Amino acid sequence: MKTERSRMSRMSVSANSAFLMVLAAFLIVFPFFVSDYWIDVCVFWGINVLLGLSLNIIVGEVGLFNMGHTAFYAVGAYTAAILSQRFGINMWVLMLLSGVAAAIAGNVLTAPIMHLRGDYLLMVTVGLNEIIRITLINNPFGLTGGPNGLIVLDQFRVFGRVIQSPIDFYVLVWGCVALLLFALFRLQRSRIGRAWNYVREDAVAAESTGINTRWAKSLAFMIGAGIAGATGTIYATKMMVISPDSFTFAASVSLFAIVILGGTGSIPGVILASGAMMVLPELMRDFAQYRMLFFGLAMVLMMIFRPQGLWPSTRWSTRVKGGDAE
Amino acid sequence: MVFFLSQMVNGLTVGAVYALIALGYTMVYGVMRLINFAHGDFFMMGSYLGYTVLVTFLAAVGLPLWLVLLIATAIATLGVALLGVFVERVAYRPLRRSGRLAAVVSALGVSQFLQNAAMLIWGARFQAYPPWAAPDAAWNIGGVSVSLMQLLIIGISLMLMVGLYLFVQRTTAGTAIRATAIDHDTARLMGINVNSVITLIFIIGPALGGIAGVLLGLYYRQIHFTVGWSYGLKAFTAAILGGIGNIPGAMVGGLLLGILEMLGAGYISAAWKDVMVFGILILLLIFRPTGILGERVAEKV
Amino acid sequence: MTMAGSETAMLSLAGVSKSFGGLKAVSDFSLDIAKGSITSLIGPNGAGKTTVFNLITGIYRPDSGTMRFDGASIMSLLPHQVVETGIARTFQTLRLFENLTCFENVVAGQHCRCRAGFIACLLNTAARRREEEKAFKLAEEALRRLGIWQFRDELAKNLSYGDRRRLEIARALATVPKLLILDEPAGGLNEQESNDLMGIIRDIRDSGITVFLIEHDMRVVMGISDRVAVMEYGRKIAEGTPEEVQHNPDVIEAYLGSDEEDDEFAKAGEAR
Amino acid sequence: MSGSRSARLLVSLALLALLSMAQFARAAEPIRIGLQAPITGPWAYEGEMARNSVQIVADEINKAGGLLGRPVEIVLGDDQGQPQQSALVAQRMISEKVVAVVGTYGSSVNDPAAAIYERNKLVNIAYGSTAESLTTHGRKYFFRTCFRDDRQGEFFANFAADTLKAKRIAIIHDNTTFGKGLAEAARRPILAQGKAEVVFYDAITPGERDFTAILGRMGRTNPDVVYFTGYYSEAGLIIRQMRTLGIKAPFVGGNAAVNDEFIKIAGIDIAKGALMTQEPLPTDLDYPESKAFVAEYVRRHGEAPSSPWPVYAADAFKVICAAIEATKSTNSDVLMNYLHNNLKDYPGITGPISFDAVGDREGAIYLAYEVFGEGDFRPRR
Repeated sequence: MKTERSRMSRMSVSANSAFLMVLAAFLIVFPFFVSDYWIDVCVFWGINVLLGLSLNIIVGEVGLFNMGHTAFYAVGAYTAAILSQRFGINMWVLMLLSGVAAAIAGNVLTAPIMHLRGDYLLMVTVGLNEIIRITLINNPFGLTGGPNGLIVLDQFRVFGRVIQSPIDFYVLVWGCVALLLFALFRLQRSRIGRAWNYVREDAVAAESTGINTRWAKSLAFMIGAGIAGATGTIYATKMMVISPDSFTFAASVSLFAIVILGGTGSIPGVILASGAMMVLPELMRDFAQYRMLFFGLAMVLMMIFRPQGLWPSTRWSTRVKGGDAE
Repeated sequence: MVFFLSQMVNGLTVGAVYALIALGYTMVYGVMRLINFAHGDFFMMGSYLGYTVLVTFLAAVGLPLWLVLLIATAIATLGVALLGVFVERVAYRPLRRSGRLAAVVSALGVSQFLQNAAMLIWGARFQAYPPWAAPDAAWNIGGVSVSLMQLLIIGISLMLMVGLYLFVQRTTAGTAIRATAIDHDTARLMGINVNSVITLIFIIGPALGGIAGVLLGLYYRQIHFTVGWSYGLKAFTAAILGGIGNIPGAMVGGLLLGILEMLGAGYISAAWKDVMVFGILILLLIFRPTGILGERVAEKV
Repeated sequence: MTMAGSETAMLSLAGVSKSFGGLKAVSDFSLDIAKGSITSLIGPNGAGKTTVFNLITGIYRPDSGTMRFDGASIMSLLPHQVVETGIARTFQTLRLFENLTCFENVVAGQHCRCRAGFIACLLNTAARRREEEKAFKLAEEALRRLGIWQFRDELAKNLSYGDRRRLEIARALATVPKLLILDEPAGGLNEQESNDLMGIIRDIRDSGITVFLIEHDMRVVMGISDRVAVMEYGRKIAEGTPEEVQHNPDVIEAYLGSDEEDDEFAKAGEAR
Repeated sequence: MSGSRSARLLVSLALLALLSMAQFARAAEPIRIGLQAPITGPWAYEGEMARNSVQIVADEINKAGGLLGRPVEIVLGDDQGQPQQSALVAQRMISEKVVAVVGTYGSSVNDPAAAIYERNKLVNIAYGSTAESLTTHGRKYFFRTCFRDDRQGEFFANFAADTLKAKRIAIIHDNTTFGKGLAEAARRPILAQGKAEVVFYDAITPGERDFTAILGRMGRTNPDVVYFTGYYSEAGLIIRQMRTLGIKAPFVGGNAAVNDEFIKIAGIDIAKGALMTQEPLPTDLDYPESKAFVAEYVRRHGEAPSSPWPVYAADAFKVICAAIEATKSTNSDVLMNYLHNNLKDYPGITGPISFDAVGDREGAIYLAYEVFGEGDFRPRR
C-alpha cells in the first residue's frame, strides 16, 4: 500500500510533465491550421489560465478562500488604462505597475483579516469585489469613466512591432503563461512553496514549526493579486475598452469554480478547466437555454463523483537523491 | 425626525427579511460549516411557488383573501422545505467527507441549477404577483407612512425568529442541533442522529426562506429568477455581521444591515450604499472578528 | 540544589498566570529548567500542563509573570519567533502535515533557519541552493536519528502511530532547537516503543539539547527525568528529583485523590 | 489518474477542438453580412427579435434576386451580452470575411467589438447601442441606426419644461451604461437651458427591490417631475413605492421602461398616466415600409416586435444592402465612404436615414408615451 502510493505520485508527476509537453506541442501547431477567431479563443483561454493560476496560488497552494479575485484583475486593468491615458507610459512598465498596484491592494485590504477563519476571508473578498466594482461604476474623481469604462489606445510593443493581431496576443499571452509556469515551478520547489503547503495542511502546526504563517499567507495573496493585476493589463490592451461589466462577482465565482473543478492546487487542472469553460459553451450552443442548467448540474455531479477535480493536484514533491533503498 | 422614522420603518422591513434568510445561512453554517450559496435561491423558489399557487389555483376559488394567502404561503413553504431536504441529500450529503471547498462548489452548482430551472419554468421575464393578493392598506402616523404589508413582514419575521430561538433553546430537537453544532462526533456519541439533525436544519432554513419569499413577493410584487443571488449575498453578510453560527446574531445582523442600508441610501447616497455596507462589514471583522454576537469559536485543533 | 536565578537555567518562568474567562488555567507558575537537563511536568488531567506549554511557545500570551529563555524575554513573541529563538515543540494530539511526505514534514523545521526570499527563490540563486542543501542535510539527519529515514518519501498519513510520533519529534529537531518541548511523547505507545523513545530522548539530551516534557507514563518520567515538576489546578505543588517527588505527600494526595477527571479542560486549553 | 488515461483525454479534447473548427472552414459564394446580437444571456429576448427582423429583410432581398446577382447570407454571432464574448464575435466576423456587420444591442458590449472592427476596417452598424461615448472616439467604420442618448435626453428636457411646465426635476438612474448615460444626457440640457433645475440626482442598484430610502430622500426635494432612466422592472417598483410614500409628482420613464411588465408590477391604478420618452414603437410608425414590415413580422411570429430595437437592426441591414447595391462593391472603404457622404434620406423602416460625420444617424424621432390601460402604451397627444 505504502510503496504503491508513493510510486503513483511519482507517475503523476511525469503525467504532469507529459501534459505540459502535449499542451506546448498543441499550442505551437494550432495557429497554423485555424482562423484568427480560434486563435482569439485561445488568447482568452490563456488569459483565463493566467487568472486561474494566480488564484490557484491563493486557493490551491495556501488554502485561502478568495471569491473576489476579479477585483485585483480590475485594479490592474484600470491602473493600466488610467496611467496609459494620462501619462502615456510604456505598456511593459504599466504591466509591472499594475501588478504592483494590485498586489498592494491585495495586501492592504486583506492583511488585517488574514488571520481570520477561511469563511470570513471569503466574505471579505466578496465584499471587496463589490466595493471595487461599484466604485468603478460610480466614477470617483472622473477617473474610471463610470459604467462606460475606459478606452485603451496604447499597445504593447516588442522591438517596434505593435502587439495587435490575434497571433501577436496569442504569443504574448501564452508566453506569459510559460513564464508563470516556470516561476511557479521554481516557487513550488522552494521554501516559499513548501511553507504555503504547510500552512494549507495545518496552520497551527506550521506556526509552531517556525513558519511565519502570516507572512506566507500575505505573500501568496500579494503574488496572486499581482499576477491577476498584470493580466489585467493584457486584457485591457486586448479589449481596447474596459468596463466594470467585465469584473463582476459572477466572474470571480466562475474563476473560483475553475480552480476547484480543475483540481485544487493542480496546474494542469486549471489549464484544462479554464479551457473547458471556454469551449464547452461553444459546443453546447444548440442547447442555448439549457446550457447553464447543465452547467450547474455538472458542477454538482463533478464534486460528488470526482471531488478531487478534473486532474487532481500532484505536487513536485521534494525528494532527496541517494540514500538507502526502501 | 419624520424622515428618520420612515427610514427606520423601511429598514426594519428589509432587515427583518434579511434576518429570516440569514437564519438559514447561519444554521447550516453552524451545524455543517458550509456556506450554502444556494440558500438565496430557496428564497427565490419560495417567491415563485407562492406566485404559482396564487395565480393558477386560487385565483378562481372564492375563498377569503387571508385563507388564500395562508394556503399559498403554506404550500410554498412546504415545497421549499422539501426542495431543501432533497438538495441536501443529493448535493451535500455525499460530499461531507470531501472537504469544504468541494461542498462550496457544489452549492454554487445548485444555485446555478435552481436559477436556470426557475428561468425555464417561469420564463426569463419579470413576473408580478397579482394585485388582488397583496393587501394595500397603509396608514400615515404623524407623517410616517406604514403599510399593512410592512407590519405583517416585521411581525411575522419576529414571531418566527423568536419561535426558532425558543425551539433551539428549549426543545430536545433544539438541544440536538446545538450539540451537533459543537461537534459531530461527540453528538453521535451522545446518541444524536446527526443525519436527522442536518435534515431538520434543511427543513427549517429553507422553510424560513420560503416564507420570506412569499412575503416579499406580496410586498414588492415583482419577482425574478436572479433575485436570490442579491438577497442571498446580503443575508449572508448579515449572518457574518451578527456572528455566523449564532441565531440571535443573524437576527441582529439582519435588522442592522437593513437599517444601515436604508439610512445610507436615505442620508448619503444610494449609489455608494453597498460600498458602505461592505466597508462596515470589513471594518467590523477587523476589530471584532467574530461579529457582533459571535462567541470566540475554537478553531478545530 | 536550587535552580532559581541559576546561570545554568535555560528557561525560567516566574509567576506566570493565565485565565480563560474567569477560569484560572495556570496561576503563579514558576519553574527553572537547567541547561542540558531532562525535566518532566506531571499532574492530573486538566492541571494546566499543556497550557504552560502553549504559553511558552507563544500560542497564548500570559496575563502576568515573566518568561525568559536563554537570557532574553520571550513574553511577546509569536509562535514562529519562539521557534527561531530555539524552542521546538510537539503536540499532544499529533499535528503533522498529513498529505506531505515525511521528508517535507521534517524540512519544515528548517524553514526558520533559511533566509531565501521571493526573488532568491524565483532566480534560484546559488546562495539559496546552498542554504537548501544544508536544510536537506539537517532534515535527513533528524530523520535518521529517529530511525525513520526509510519512510522519507511516504506521506505522513500513511505511517504507523509510533512512527508518526517519531516524525513529529524529528520535525521539531530539524529546527535545531536548544530546548525541545514534548507534549506526552509516549502517549499511545506500547512498552517497546516507549523504551525506544526513552533512548531517543536521552540521546537528544546527550547531544546538548535541553528537554522539557509532559508525560503521564510514570515509568518514562521516572526513567529519564533529571527533575520533575508537579501541577495541580494550575499550580505547581512540588518540584524535585524523581525520588523526591515520588515521596512527596502532596503529590501522592493529588494523584490518589483525583480519579481520572475528564480532560475537557486540557483539550479546551489547547484549542484556540 | 494514470498516464495513459490522461493522454486519451487530451487526444479527445484535441479532436473535439478540430471538429468544431472544421465547421467554420466552408467557403462562401453569397454576400455575407454579419449580425452580432445577444442570442443568449440576459438580453436574449432582444437578440432573438433582432435576428427575426434581419431575417425578414434578407429573405425579401433574396426573393427579389439578391444583391449584385448574389444571394445575401446572415452570419450570426452571439455575444451573450458580455464584453469578452463581443470581442470574440468581432474576431470571428473578421475571420469569416463578412462584408459588414449589424450590431450590437448593448453599448458597453459594443465598444470592444467596434474597436476591433475599426482596426480591421469593417463597416459595422449598431442597432441598440445608444451611449454617446461610442461615436466620440473618431471611429470611421462605426455607424448606428438608433439615436444617441443625448437626443432622448434633450427631448425629455424640452418635454419636461415646455409640456409639463416642470421647474424642479428629479433624475434617478440605475448605474448601467445605458441608464446613467441617459440620465446625464437629460441633466446637461436642463442645466444649460436654465428653464428648470435638477433638484435630485442619484442611482439605484438594479436587482434590488426596495427603493423607499432613496425615494424618501427625493421626496423631500419636492420635485415637479421624476425621470427614471433605467429598466421597466425597477421602474414599476419605483412608481409604486413613490405613490405609497405619497409623492405625487408625475413619473416619466426612459425608453427602457416601456414594457407590459411595468404596468403589471406597478399595478394599473398606479401605472395609469405614467409617461415614457421613447423612439416610436414599430406599430406606431407611419411609413409604408414600417407597416409592411410589421405585417410580415406578425405573420411570421404572431406578434409585433415589442421594442423598437429590432427594427433598427433591420434598417441597419437594409442600409448595408443599399450601399452595396449603389456602389456595386463589397469593399469596406467604398461602403464606408458611401454611407458617410452619399446616403441621404434613405427610406428606412424607421424613417429617413442619413449619417453624419461621426456615424450617428441624423435627426431624431422621439415621442412621449402614456400608459392608458392594461398593456396599453399610446403616444401622448
